[in-house]
This record gives sequence, structure tokens and C-alpha cells, in this order.
Amino acid sequence: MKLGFSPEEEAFRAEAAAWLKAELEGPFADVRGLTSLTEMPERRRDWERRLGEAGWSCVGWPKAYGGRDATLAEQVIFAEEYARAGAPPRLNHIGIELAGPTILAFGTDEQKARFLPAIARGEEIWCQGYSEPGAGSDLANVRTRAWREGDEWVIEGQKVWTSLAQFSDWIFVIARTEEGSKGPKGLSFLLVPVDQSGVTVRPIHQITGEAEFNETFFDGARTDAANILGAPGDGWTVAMGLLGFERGVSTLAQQMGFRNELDAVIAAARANGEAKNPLIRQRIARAEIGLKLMRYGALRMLTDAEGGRLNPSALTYKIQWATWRRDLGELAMDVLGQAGETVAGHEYAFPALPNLFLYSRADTIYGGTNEIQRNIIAERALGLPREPRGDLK
Amino acid sequence: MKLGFSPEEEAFRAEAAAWLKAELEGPFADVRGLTSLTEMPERRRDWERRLGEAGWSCVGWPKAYGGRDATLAEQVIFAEEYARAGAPPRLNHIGIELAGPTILAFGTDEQKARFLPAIARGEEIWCQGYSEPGAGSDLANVRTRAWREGDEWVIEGQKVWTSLAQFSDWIFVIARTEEGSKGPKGLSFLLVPVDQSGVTVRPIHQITGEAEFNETFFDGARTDAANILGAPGDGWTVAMGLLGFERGVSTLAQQMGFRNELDAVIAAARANGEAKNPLIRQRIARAEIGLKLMRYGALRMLTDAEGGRLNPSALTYKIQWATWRRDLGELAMDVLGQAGETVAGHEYAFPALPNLFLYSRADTIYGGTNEIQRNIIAERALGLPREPRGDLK
Amino acid sequence: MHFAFTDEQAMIAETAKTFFAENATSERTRAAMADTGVDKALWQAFTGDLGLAGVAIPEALGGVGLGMVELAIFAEEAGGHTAALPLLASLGLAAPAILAGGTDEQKARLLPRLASGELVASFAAVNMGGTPGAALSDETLTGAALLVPHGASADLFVVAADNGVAIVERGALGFGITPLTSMDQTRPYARLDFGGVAVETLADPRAAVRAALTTGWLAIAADALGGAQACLDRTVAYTQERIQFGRSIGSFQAVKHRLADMMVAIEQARSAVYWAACAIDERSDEAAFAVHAAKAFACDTYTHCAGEMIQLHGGIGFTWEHDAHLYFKRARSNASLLGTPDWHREQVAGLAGLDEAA
Amino acid sequence: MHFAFTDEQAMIAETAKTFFAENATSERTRAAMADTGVDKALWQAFTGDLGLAGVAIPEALGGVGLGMVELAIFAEEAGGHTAALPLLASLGLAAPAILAGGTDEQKARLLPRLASGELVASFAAVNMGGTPGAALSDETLTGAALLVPHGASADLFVVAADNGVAIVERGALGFGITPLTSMDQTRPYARLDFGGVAVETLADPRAAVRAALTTGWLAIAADALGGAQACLDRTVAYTQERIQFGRSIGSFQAVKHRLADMMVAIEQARSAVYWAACAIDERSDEAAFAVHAAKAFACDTYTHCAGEMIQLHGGIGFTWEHDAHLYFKRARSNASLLGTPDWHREQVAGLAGLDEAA
Repeated sequence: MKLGFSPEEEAFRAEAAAWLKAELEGPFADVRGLTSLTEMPERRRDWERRLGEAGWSCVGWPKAYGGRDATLAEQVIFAEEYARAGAPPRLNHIGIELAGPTILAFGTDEQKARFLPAIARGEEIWCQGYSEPGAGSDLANVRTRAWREGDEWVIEGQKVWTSLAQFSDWIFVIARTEEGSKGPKGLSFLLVPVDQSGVTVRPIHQITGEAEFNETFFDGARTDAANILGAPGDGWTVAMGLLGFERGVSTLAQQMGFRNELDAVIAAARANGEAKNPLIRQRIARAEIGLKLMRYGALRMLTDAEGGRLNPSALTYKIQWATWRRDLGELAMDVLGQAGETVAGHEYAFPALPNLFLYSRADTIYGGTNEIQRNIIAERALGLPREPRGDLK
Repeated sequence: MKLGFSPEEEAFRAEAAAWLKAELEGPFADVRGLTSLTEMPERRRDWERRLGEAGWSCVGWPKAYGGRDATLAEQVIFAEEYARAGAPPRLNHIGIELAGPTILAFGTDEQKARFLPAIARGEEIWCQGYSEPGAGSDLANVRTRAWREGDEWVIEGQKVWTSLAQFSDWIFVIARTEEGSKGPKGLSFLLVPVDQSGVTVRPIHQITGEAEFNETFFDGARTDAANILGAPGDGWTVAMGLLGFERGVSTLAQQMGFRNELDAVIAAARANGEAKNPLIRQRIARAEIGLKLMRYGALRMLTDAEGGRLNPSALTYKIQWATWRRDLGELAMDVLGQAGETVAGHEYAFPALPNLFLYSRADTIYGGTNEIQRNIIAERALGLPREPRGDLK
Repeated sequence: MHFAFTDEQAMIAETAKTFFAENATSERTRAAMADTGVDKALWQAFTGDLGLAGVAIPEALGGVGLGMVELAIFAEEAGGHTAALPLLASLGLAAPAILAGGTDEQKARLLPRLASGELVASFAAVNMGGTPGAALSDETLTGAALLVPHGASADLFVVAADNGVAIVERGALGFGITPLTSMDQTRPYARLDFGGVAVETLADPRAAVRAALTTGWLAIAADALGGAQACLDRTVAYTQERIQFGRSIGSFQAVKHRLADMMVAIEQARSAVYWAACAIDERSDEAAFAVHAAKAFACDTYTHCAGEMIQLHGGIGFTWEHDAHLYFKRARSNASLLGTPDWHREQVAGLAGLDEAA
Repeated sequence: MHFAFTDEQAMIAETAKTFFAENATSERTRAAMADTGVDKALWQAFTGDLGLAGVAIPEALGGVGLGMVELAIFAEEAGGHTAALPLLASLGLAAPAILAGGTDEQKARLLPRLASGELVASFAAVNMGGTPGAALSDETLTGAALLVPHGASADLFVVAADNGVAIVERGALGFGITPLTSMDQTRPYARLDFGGVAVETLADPRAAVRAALTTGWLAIAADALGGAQACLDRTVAYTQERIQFGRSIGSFQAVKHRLADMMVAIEQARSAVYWAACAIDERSDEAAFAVHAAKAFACDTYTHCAGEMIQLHGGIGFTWEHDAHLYFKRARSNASLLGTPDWHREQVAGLAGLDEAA
């Protein structure tokens, strides 16, 4: 066990830091410090392309597909420096963290060559079409259908919670390609271009007043017959594999965002005197500890993953960060007091911390609710009996 | 809605208080202030008899069976004064609160005449034979068997958690009287004398080091054929009715005991300075509030019950007090600090507050675990689907 | 001792329940949210047709002459629908302040108009809710008050200043009202600025503030109780309809247990609210303890239940379109307004004798 | 950066796991509880056959020359069986104090005997655990220390007095040891009375206390981690065997979710313990933060898991005969010894900069 880095790794850190500093104090100074995922979308695309150009977009990917073949330690270092430099969240995080690794694992050589470099170069932005209204976290309930017509797949149905769809070039869609099939059988994993008449993206307004998520409608949408990952009917397997990619090095970047949020809470507490309140101090200490434990938990998982071992602790990560952030939102409001409940002007748009309080209620829901996570932990990690489907007597 | 008492009720209070004071500062000064259920059992029996003699044993019962026909308000007042006077917990509380009301509801006139006055006079102490090893809170799993031989029932089997069995004259037993029956069918509710060769009581040592509970073995135990409540096979119905009696006026007396425990915690906190610790103050305030809400919750239930209405809130009472007391045990230890973890001498026997910390872990288990309580609330009060029995696919 | 509604109280509860269910609909509330945070037709119906606005105001002053139990009953039912009404501001805070601290002339002049709903008032408390302070000098008020509930739609303000309690009328010279966009749009706040405004003062400022706070705390607690109960009821209904993994989600034991925990808390909150209401009405020694307990416990319960409502509804519970966020935001407003649960528990700790010598 | 056991560390873990599973059985632990709280044969085997007592003592002083990660590994495994050993007292507290603060002569004289297990030591900290205070004057110690872990079976005591750190030998003139019946009988406390006892002092008392506390906190946290994991493992096994209502209770979703929550907490505790161990070994700036975090988090996790263990076992979990109470009592001992979780979090709050100016 070792937490420190070698001199070679520290040299890599210096190189990454220097490049980031030059860009973010130079041509990309305008996106520095942004925390929202969606602000200034055009400049965010420029930034994605700039990262790709310089080989800093997907550092852990093979060089052949536009990556840098970076070791785990280097990936960790890059994530740290990226955040330290105030670089903005990645507009294409679904492409980088979900679509890319899934194509790498399940794609043909042609698919890899077609899609991966375009992601690594920051040229194609992705979103995901998983959830459906009425299906929630239950993937086996998918009702979106697709069928072959000539050299194309035709898609009909509706997805929901498709965040970033308004900025995306591609969406991956789980659709039922076997008529009459039920549950996890008969599903396929399709890659579909967003910019076509058969695809309509409609924003969903959230309790924050913003609209980060979307509903996406497929009404005779089309994609080339080759744009399927795995064979027809393999959709469930591919989708389950994908779940395993949700906990990569990007978690460390995410944690840097959490760090900024916690720092803002601490600053507010110092400013208004709540930092002296013993009850608030305890909760801030809990948040500090929780954040560190996310970091070291992630390093444990990543070290094991690099060695080819799955650390069952990985299954606990989603509920950990989602709950941590929800607690932080409540703490933020308790620190701000009533002042956090109003904003000048007529627009229903709150500053970062009150917005965190509202937004973080979604964290424990999307991407698998806390309840689904507990089922998964109990069943897969602890070996307890599966939750039965269907009617009970 | 009215919380105060009328002048007539206050006169009743004065009468009760005067009698209790005279007894507990006079002939029964030695049992005053006792908090344990089992200390000085012979004197406790004397006290039960004295209460019965003076008509203060079962004030809410009909006069015909040794009660006083007291109104709800009078019962509340008597419970308050009983506790205020430092009178000890009732050795026969199972007889008074469970066996008596059940016999009153399901017994024949002969059974009422035979058993109720003996309870009211403090002459016969009762305990309950519900749980069995391996059956836990699942009454339908009862394996103790009974069958008719001539004019008697013969009982064979084992009960567990039979508190007070060592002091009892009678035990009520749920036994399977229909051979081969399963689940709630084929059970009967039998009244069995304890003092016979077929009944053996063996203490169970708890984590406190004490042995308040027992295992009770029935090895050809016998009782008169007449000692069955309801018809053979009605055991489930009678037992379920009995559960409804667990939340009578005695809850108020129980709360007076809780009050004493909380006062002891507050005294300890004042003595060692923890009363100034804002974290401890919050927890003590929560305990104070929780205790008051138990009191007023009980008054709501009792008022409704007097008017013949079942307040569904009654279903929440067990989990409320059990959880409150478990929390109080933890609070007590946190107030005492490490000092609470040691005791002089060689005997593993801790003073009241550390003992509360250990003992209260049982509160959320016996008489229906918190988990069972939540099932009951969800199913009976909220109308949610029943938890399925048996194998799941 | 009879801790259940009388027949009359049960009738009031039934009336209030039906009234809010029929009128305080989601559509109307949302229309009010987009406007001033007051459903004016609802206010008219409540004060006029129903005639319940003066429930706790004496009959001689135009009210109904009932007490805190009845006030809690309608606050609970209004809370059950996050009704967009200035109930708390006008009837839970301003009216009791005037009733307890005003001169006979002030009471006779103002309370009948508050009871009839013709006049809407609000209340600004010094040292609570971030008030930067305001001071009286020669019947003139200078300073500011932040976060005054329904401040932008009130006609009259009872302002607890550093050194007295003033009555300020909308439109007075030097008096500025700034509406603020508020997280809970059904209870919007406003900022008040007093630039040497000529005011009248209340005769007994101490009694006025005590009555306003006591009644306000109770009204908030009752609102929280109604809100929490609505969260539970709606979530129970949803979990019974909603099918996931081929089962109603209400059949999952973990969901059942969480709904049960909500009920356990709500039943305690109910005891707390009506205990406090009775204790105030009966002038019991326990009244202060009870109302702090009710405010702390009911608000925590609401916070918990509203959070669970969103969580157990899943994605839909997080949309603007669903009502869950109205409850969630009202719960926050209730918890932070006029003392947090922690602050109220600290008062309980004091009353429980923790500061006495060992 | 490699946050997983090395092959050697994995081997030590495997050895320790097997050793405690085979030897620290419930029967032997219970025999020790009825006696002095030390399973002497287990101590002999651990220090002698296994040779691991000196794991964190330099080789030149008779130890194995490894570090905090390895110490945490065996503390975790010992904790997994609530082993009745003076590990914490002798190796987690006294040895590091002497190693950090003793003269070369003291180290050479005492540490090899501690590493071999021949000598058992304990540690008494002033101002923690209710010590009423002890003062040094001219190599003479006067005062008392309460709640010294394994005090009744130790041969040697490192006493952090008000004005220095003393080494006191059992049997010294004027030195009284009173065994106390302790809630956790596998870690019994004793009271020490010093009536002007002639003692030797450590050269660097500040370093000695800092090392003792840091190592002690880590060892307790590791013990808590092992204990919590054992509570989870045993409860998972029990819920799979135990049939209620015709189903294994582990098939009830509410039970599953609570077991899942235990695992979520335990995995964080594991990160905390080994982060702290590495941070101390690597002299990281984060070391103080990490060890406070580990002590607070792991102890809270153990408290939670041990409580859940009793609850989910039902009646049997509450009997003396079942091992659940051993974990429950050790969890309490861990939490209260050398600073409660609240106290450690308060240290974290300070380190997080809450006391800096805004």
C-alpha cells in the first residue's frame, strides 16, 4: 500500500498542470471555473476539441483510439490537476465515461475505429437513452421498439432523463428488437444519431426551475444497420456491462466538484458565524470525512480494477456520493439560514448552494435509485436472495 | 379537546394520592422507589394483595370482578399518582394488562368469575407463553402441542422469553391442538397452572448479566379441560385480540418509569457538565419531546378507545417507546462517558443507566420487533400489500 | 380530560378538509405561484364564504371566538394542500400580536377587518429571519426587515422593532416593499425598508411579540403536520399504483417500512400540535414547552416526509410538474421560519432544567 | 500510488485471519472474560509462534520492522474475533510511546521484551478517560489514573502525567492497581493509584504521547473495522439460515437494505483505516486528519453494525450465550476510549479550517 506518487509520476503531473494552466489562463480563460454542465455549450465543445487535439481528452484510452495509454496513477493525477486548474466539467462525459468504454468492450474493430477517435477528439458528443416513462430503473420494462428496414434500424418510442440530449450528436438506445419479447430478453443496444427528423428532444423542468434533463422521442428515427453493439438481443448484456463503467477515474473529477461545493459551504459558515455552531461543525466534519472516504474508496477500487480485480466495494459508491451530496445540500441550507431561500429579481433561479439543495434530491434517484443500489449491494455483494419480480401471493 | 381535569376528577386524585402516600410511607416503605420488576418478589406479592384488598389493583375493571369501574380520566390519574408516589412496577402486569382483558373479552362467565377476581385481588400472578425458539415473532409457527386426555389438556413443547415465569401461578399458552394443522389454524389458547411437575422454568441470561427472561418447558403439563379461552382452534383469534390490549392505561405508568430514567440522565449530565454540551442538549431535548409525545399520543388513543374508536396511531406506539428507550440508553452512556463502563467489585452487575443501555436493546425485539411493527403499520394502517409468506421465486 | 375533537371541532375539520380539497387545487396554486403567491379567490372564499379567518379572534371583534385547537385544524388542512394563502402572516402572526398587545381602539379598528379578510397583514420579527434591525423613535420607524412572509401582498405590517412594536401601513411615506423570489412560491418573502416612516405603536409590545410567536409557531407546526400527512397519503397512493419489476412498489418491504416510519413520526407530530394548541388555550404551564416541541418536531417530520415523497416517487417526484416540490419547499420554509428545529430544541433543553445547578 | 495490499501484506492478513479464526474462539474468549480478560495461551501464540507482536517495532529493537498498515491488519483481524488480548494496551499504546519518546537505553531495554510478548504494558493518558490527574516531581509520581485498559494484567505502565511521561513497574512501592468490572470483559479497565512512586521518565514526553495516541487511535479504528465486518458477516449468515414466516429473513427487503447500509459504512471505514495507516507511515500532511477521521468513522460504524447485529438476530442476539454482545460491548469501549467520535470530529472541524477568519 502506498498513497504517494513516484518522481516520474510527479513529472507527469507537472506536465499536465503546465498545459492546463497555459490553456485556462490563456485561450480558455472564459470557461475556467464553470461548474454547470451546460453553460456556454459552444465554448464547451471548443474545449472538448482542444483537449482532444492535445491528447488530454481520454488519457486512459489506448493511443490507437486517441488516448494516451496513461497508467492509473497518471489518470488519477490528471483528474486532480484538471480540477485544481478550474477546468470545467466535461460536456461529453457520457461519451467519455459510458459510450466509449462500452464500445471498447463490446464493439467490433470497425465500430471502435468509427466512434472512439471521434469521442477522443471531442468531435461527437453523446447522451444515453436508458430510462423510459413508466419503467424507471427497471430496464427489463423497456418498451421502445426497433426493427430492421433494409440497411437501417427504425426506432419508435420514448426515453426520459436523457441529460445533455440537446447538445448531443449521438445517443445510445436500449430498444426491444424482438417483437413480443419480455423482460431482459429481445433487447438491443443501438447507436443513433440525434440530428434527424425522427428524434425530438423536449426539456423536463426540474424542481430547481432549470431544465437539465430531457424527454427524447423516437418517431421513425433511423440508424445504420451496423450501429448495434453486440448482436440483436444482446442489449441487456451490453447494458449491464456498461453499468460497470460508471465508476472510473472520472469519479475523482466529480469529487473535485464536490470539494468546491463543500468549500463554498465552509466559506458561508465562516462568513455568517455558523462555523462556530457545534452542531454545524459536526456536520461539516462529517462532510469532510465523507468526501475523503470517497476519494480513498475510489483509489481502492481503481487500484484493484487496474490489477484486474473487481472490488465489491465499487457497488457502494453510487449510494455513497449521492447521499453525501444530498446531505451537503441540507447542510448548505442550514448554514445559509433563511437567506438561502430568497433571491433578488423575478427569475426562479437560485445561486449554487440553494440550487444544490434542490438539485441533489435527484442524485439519489437517477442512475439507479438508492433503493436499487441497496438491492444490488445486498444481492451481488452479500449474496442475499434476489428480490422477486412479479405478483406476490 | 381538553387536557385538564374536572374538580370531581381532582378529588379522585387526592383520594388516590392520600392512600398511596399512607401505604408507601407506612407499611410498604420498603418497596417504594423500586424500579426493577423482580426485586423482593415476596414483598411485591404482598403489595399486589394490598392493592387488591383496597380496590386499587385494577381500577378500570368492572366492580363485579374486583375493579372500581373507573373512567378513563380516573385511570389516567391513578397511573400518574401511582408513579408519583414511587410505587413499584406491578409484579402481575401480565395478569392485569394481558390475561385479564383477554379473559374479559373472550372468557365464559365461569372463567371470568374464576380468574378475574383472583387477579384483581393480587392472588394469582400470570405470565405468557407466546414465543417459541425458532418461531420468534411468527405466532403461526407455533410447535407446542396440546391434546385432550379425559378431562384435561396435556401440553408438550417449549416457550421462550416467558418473563416472570419464576414468580407466576398461571401461564397462558398458545398450543397446536389440531394435529397436522399449519399456520394460524388449529391453535388454541390455554390457561395452565405453572406449579406442576410437567412445567419447568429455566432462566435465560441476558447481555446485562441478569436473567429476567426464561425458557419454559412443558413436558406432559396438564390443565383442566375448562381452561381454554374460546373454542379449540380459536387460539389465533384470541391471541390477535390480546395484542390490542397491550396499549392500555398501563402505558402511562410505563412512561412514568421512563420519566425517572430520563431524570437520572439529566441529573448525571448536570453533575458532570455534559448538560452544557450543545450536542447532548439537543439529544436530551429530543428525549424530553419524545416522552411528552408518548404521553399525549397515549391520551389520544385512550380517549378514542373510551369512545369505542380504534385510533390507528395505536399501532405506532410500540416502536415509538422501544426506539425512544434504546436511544435513551445510548444517550445515557454518552453522558456518563467511560465512567459508565466500569463498576467496582467482581460482580457483572451495572447500575441503572448502564444497565438501561444494555437492557434497552431488548425493547426493540420482544413483544414484536420494530420490523414486525413496521409491517403491521404498513399493512393495517396504510393498507399496503401484505408481506408474502413462504418461498419466493 | 378528553384528547379528541369535540363534535364541533370534527365538523370544522371536515369543512376545512373539503374546502381545501375542492378549491386549493394544484392548478390554482400554480397560478398563484406565478403571480403574488396568493390565490385571491381562495382567500375570498376562505374568509368570506367559509368565514373562518377569524376563528381565533373574539366574537366581539368580528371573529368566531374559538381558540388554538380550531386555528390548528384549519392551518393543518391548508398545509395539506400547500394552499397559497397569507394565513400564517395575517392570522397566525399579525392578528394575535394586535389582539394581545393593541389598545382597545386598535383592536376594534383592525381585528374585524383582519377577521373578514378585507385586510391582509404580516409580521416582521426582529432578530429572527435575518432582520437587520429597525428602531422606533417618536412614532417613527427606521431600519429594515428581511424575509417578511407574504410581505408583497400585505396591506398592513406589525413590525417588532428593537424597542417596540409598530403598525405600518402599505403606502406610508418612506416605506418600501421589495418582493423577493422565494424558494417556496406559495409563501413568498419581501424585504421592508423603513426610512423614518410615521407609525402607530402597540400598547404592550412584549405581549404582542409573545402572542405572535406562540401562535405563529403553532400555526407553522400545524401546517407542517398537514403537509407531512399529505406527503404520506400521496406517496402511499402512488406506491400502490406504480408497478416496477412487475409489482406495485408499495409491496417492497423497504418501501413499506419507510412509509411506516413516516406514519410513526406524523402521529407524534399530531400529538404535539394538538397538545400545544390545548396547552395554549388552557393556559397550561406546559404551553411554552409544548409549542417549542411542536414546532421542532412537526417541522422535522415534514422535512423528512417531503424528502421521502420525492425519493419514493422516483424521477417524476423531481419534476416541476409534480406537486412533490411544493411540499418539499414548504417544509423548508416552515423549518427555517421563526426558529429552526435545533433552536426550538435548545429552548426545550433550557425548560427541561439543563441550566440549573447540579 | 497503489492502494491495495502488497503480496506480503496480503500474506500477513491471511495469516492473521486464520490464526484468530482458529484460536480466538468464543469458548476461549469467554474463559478469559471470566478471568483477567486475557487469553494467555492466545497471547503466547500470537507473540511467540506468530511473532507478530513487534510488527511495528524496528528490527534492531527485536521487532519485525514493518509499519502501521501491518499493525492495522492484525488489529483488524483481532477485532473481528473480539480477541481477549492486551494488543491495544501493550502494542498500540505503550510500545509506540516508548519508541517515540524513550531514551536509546530505555528503548533497548524495554522494546525487545514488549515485542516478544514477555512483557505486557499499558498506557494511562491524562485528561482522557476520566483520569483525575497525576504529577511528577523529582522522579516521583503522585496521583491516580482511572480506566487503564488491561491495567490489571500489565507488568509495566506508561503514564502520561500532567508534567511528563513516566514508566511505572507493577509492584513498585506505593503503586496500587485496582481491577474494575468492565462492561467489555475482553478489555477490562483498572484504576492505578500512585502514592509517591519512584519512576523513570521518558526523554521526549510530547513525542511519546503523540505517538501513543496516534497509534492507539489507529489500532482502535482497525479493531472497530474488523468488528463491524464480523457483525455484518455473521448477520448475513444468520439471516440466510433463519426462517421466519416461511422465508429466510435475509429475503426480506428491509433486512437486505439494512445489511447493505452496513456494508456501505464498513467499506468507508476500511478506506479510512488504511488511508490513516498509510498517511502515518508516509508522514503525509493528512495523517492527523486521517486518523481522527478513521477513529470517528470506524467507531460509529461498529456501534451501528453491532446494534444491527443484535436487532436482526432477534431474541437470541440479546442472550449472554450468543456472541453479539461481545461485539456490542467492544464497540462501546472502542467509541469511548481516547476520545469519542464527536470529539474526533471536532478535531477534524478544526483541521478543516472552520476556526480561520472568514
